[in-house]
Amino acid sequence: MKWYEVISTIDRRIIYVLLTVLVILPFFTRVTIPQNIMPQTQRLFDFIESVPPNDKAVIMTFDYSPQTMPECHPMAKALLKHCFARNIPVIGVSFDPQGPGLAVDAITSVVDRINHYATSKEDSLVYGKDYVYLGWKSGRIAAMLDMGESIAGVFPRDYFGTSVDSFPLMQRIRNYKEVAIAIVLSAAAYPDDWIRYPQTRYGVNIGAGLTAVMAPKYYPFLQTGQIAGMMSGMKGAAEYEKLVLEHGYARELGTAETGMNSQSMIHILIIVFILLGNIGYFFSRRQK
Amino acid sequence: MLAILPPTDLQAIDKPNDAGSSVNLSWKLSSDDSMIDGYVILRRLVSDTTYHEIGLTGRGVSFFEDEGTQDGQEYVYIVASVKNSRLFTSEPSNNATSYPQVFHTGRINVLLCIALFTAFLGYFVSQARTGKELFIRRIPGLAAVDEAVGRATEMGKPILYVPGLGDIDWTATIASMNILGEVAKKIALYDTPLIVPNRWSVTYTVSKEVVKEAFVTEGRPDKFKEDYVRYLTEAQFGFAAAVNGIMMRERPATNFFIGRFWAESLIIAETGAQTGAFQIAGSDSVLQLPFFVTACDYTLIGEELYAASAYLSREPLLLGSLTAQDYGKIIVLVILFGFTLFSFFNINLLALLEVQ
Amino acid sequence: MKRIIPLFICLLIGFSMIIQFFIPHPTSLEFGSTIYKWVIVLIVFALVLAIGNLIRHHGTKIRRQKKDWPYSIVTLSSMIGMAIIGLFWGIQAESLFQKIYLNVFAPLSATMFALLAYYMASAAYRAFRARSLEATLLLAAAFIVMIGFMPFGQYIHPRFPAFAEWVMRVPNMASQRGILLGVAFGAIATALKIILGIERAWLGGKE
Amino acid sequence: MSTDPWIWIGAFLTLMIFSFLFKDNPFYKFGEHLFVGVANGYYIALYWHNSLKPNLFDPLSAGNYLYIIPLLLGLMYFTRFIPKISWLVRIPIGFMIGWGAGLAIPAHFQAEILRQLEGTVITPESFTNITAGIWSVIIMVGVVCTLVYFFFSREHKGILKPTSRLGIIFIMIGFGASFGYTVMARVSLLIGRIQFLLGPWLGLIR
Repeated sequence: MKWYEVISTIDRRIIYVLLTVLVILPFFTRVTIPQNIMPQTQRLFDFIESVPPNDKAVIMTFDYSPQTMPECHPMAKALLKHCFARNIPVIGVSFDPQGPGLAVDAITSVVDRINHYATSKEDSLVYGKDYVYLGWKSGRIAAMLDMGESIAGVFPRDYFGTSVDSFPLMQRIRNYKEVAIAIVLSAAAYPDDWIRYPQTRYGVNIGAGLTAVMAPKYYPFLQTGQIAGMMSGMKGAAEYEKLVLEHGYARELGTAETGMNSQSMIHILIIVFILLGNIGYFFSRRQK
Repeated sequence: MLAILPPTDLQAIDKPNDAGSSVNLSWKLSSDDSMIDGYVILRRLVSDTTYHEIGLTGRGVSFFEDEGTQDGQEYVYIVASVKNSRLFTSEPSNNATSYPQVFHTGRINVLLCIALFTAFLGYFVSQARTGKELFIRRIPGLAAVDEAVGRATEMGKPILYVPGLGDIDWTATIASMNILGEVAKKIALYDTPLIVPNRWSVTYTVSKEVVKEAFVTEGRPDKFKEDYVRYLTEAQFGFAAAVNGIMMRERPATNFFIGRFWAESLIIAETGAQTGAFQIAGSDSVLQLPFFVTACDYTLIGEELYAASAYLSREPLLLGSLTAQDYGKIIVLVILFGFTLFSFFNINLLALLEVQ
Repeated sequence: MKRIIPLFICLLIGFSMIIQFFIPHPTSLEFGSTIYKWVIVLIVFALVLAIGNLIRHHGTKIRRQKKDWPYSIVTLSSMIGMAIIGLFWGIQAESLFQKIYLNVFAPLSATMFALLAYYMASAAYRAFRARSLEATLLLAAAFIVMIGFMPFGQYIHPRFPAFAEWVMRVPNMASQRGILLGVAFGAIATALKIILGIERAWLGGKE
Repeated sequence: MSTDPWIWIGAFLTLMIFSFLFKDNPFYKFGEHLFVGVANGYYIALYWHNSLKPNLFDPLSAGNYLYIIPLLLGLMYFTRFIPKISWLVRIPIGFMIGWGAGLAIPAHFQAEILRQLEGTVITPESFTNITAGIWSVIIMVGVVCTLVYFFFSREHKGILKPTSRLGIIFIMIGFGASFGYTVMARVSLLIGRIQFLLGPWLGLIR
């Protein structure tokens, strides 16, 4: 067999093995491929930068499921790190029933890490003062509208069953007037509802963290400013992680960076194989 | 403290095109809009004397929808600017009553479209009935159907027909059932086994009926086997896993993937390509078509899927409807060019296309 | 009779669903939701037939000891087991039913989904060959987008990511719209033919 | 390494499905058959609790006799086992097909034809930014040519030939772009599975 026949008829199993190795490799090595920052990610970051500390809160909605976790989970963690580092209180909610488990995981892992390094009581994060997670509510449109009147009215108790009136944070943050931005983390078209209802009615700012499949749908909203900023897919999450790290808000990059490296590797692998196939095809046709 | 100006020109009307229980309010913003905290909306029955608060909005908003009215009751509204919990109220609105509507005027364009298209369809179908010869261009994927069936017969292997993963409310599934009927008729003439796996219980009952009727039509009801049409599972990826299993173990010589598909499209098409089967795909799922194009021998793209049953059966009535579809597209082109042209003469017709 | 009655039912329901779209009155909404509830009931009845088919398929396999018959036991026993757990012990959160869903159903489903990454690679390698103008364009567009949306895209040219986005936003969108418009006409014509009884494969084709 | 038996089950099932990439084998066969069984059991229980009980038995026992109609229609499915009246099975089928078709017609006109047209028409505002204007012209050309490709009742000759050819060019560019973009989205699913295996199961990564 000629060399060009070999490279144009590589067994698929060889591709599969290489692909598996390349996905796993970045988890154990520290090669990082430099990132460019897409403008929508920068805008979201800049927005959070502009929120004054110890004042208005950020609402984060955890509306993704385990399947889209590799994309949305690191977004949530990077955002939490950013907010906590700047002393911006965070209120977590979910309108997707699969959200709570993931929300609790994201919040506790970020909080534990920060408190682990905290040197004083002021440095450490306190539940109910710096952050709360209110849990899941059905009927999301009605709920997100009613939160404009009173957040505590929609969520009288938090996810763990404690009355929210007992939290100093919730005594201060009553409705959207005390909310700087609501950031929707989702694999579905949830930002539509946020734009259509609470934004038109209460003028609340909307940010988004969406899967790569969903994101292109929202470019027009970015253009009009209805969405203040957006992370799209794992790439968006990795960009945000990088911004958070560069500004000294975190000690290390998160999982999206690793995932992004795996993703880049796979892209390069596919490109290389397509090229090999075409080179082989080109030469074998010339022979005929 | 300075007095704040209230909003003016408060208008209340029944919300149009709805099921009742809603009144739309609109007003001119207060001249002090930039200084206030927002607006409070209050309401009373005409027969009543006190106003009750029913909602509030942010500043810069001059519209409110009261979704809690009783149909047939008369209401009066006032809107107030709010500053530091003090209210500065507007003049009362006109009296308004909500009631449900019987016809949705915002959808009249859709109704016209349906009427027009039905008329086209009726006209061309009746033309076809009179025996007028109708042309249809060659569609490579469909021209290959005979070859595909013949190949399986020669090899003595089964034919796999996946009617998509959409339930019966996806029109692509209905189109797929029509194509299945034509394919099954061709198969009925030979001794080739057929496998039709289904994801939905309803499509299972329909495809079973379609295949059975096809065998009856060709005069071979005895050849039909209950096992030809199977139910697998409703789980999207469970279905894909089981179809992979069928392709690996029963080794069909020809695979048809026709209907509505989602992310599983490439999983099954690529497995089929690895078994060396001859593959014809057809779908209206724009996002899945690229995968079928790369992994299958022939792909029916978009509307070709809907032309297939006419193409295969050559039945004049069905061919007639293809002509109607083409005229529909011509009208679309005319609208596209016409509206663009008019808009440059400052006649904006886009509102005609809006549906509420 | 055997054709007229089913055709009439089909016409009646189809026509009422169209009319229903144009009437905002509560009565019309209630009609729509009642029909929808009936549809759900019909789906369940059809499911009884469908599950019957599945049981018979695997039952025959086991009885005749056809190739791979032991796996049919896996399907039937896991189905019956899961159904019993769900029917008698409930399906609420934290139940055994949900536990099995999360730890058996979900990983199986997610892994099948993940196979796509591999299949994309092998399909691209096999099919993306510059055989014709069309194939070359397909290949080129895929290349541009794959490189442009990755971090290394900017090193080829600083404007490369923007170009990739343009390909998505302009030519890609144009072709998608064109396909969608065609599809809509095909779908409407098919649905109309079904309601009007012109297309009747489900009744056995010709009269 | 995990001590939770559920994690081990999840990990083994994950590996069973992945083994299919090498070739069809007993592990995959087991995983596949278990998947079909568990999924069907899952939906049986779900349909009972969420569909049949609230939509048929509850209203019937509450004396809402309108629900005898779906009950009768549903029972007609079973007439296919009785040759004499087996044609009755066509009644529920006609009901379902009619419902699906009727629902689809206005929806397609609204969401696909009218809305897509609205997005494609060019207006003077499209040219407030000159490059954006040029792009909207290209989009319109692409839409028109793609649509022409789908003309069935005419031979693609004369003016139709170059336009439909340009149409297929647009279609292929669109397909390529769409393929390339989706690679990115799907790889993250694989990364999710790998993270599960390396993290919760093997404990090799945090």
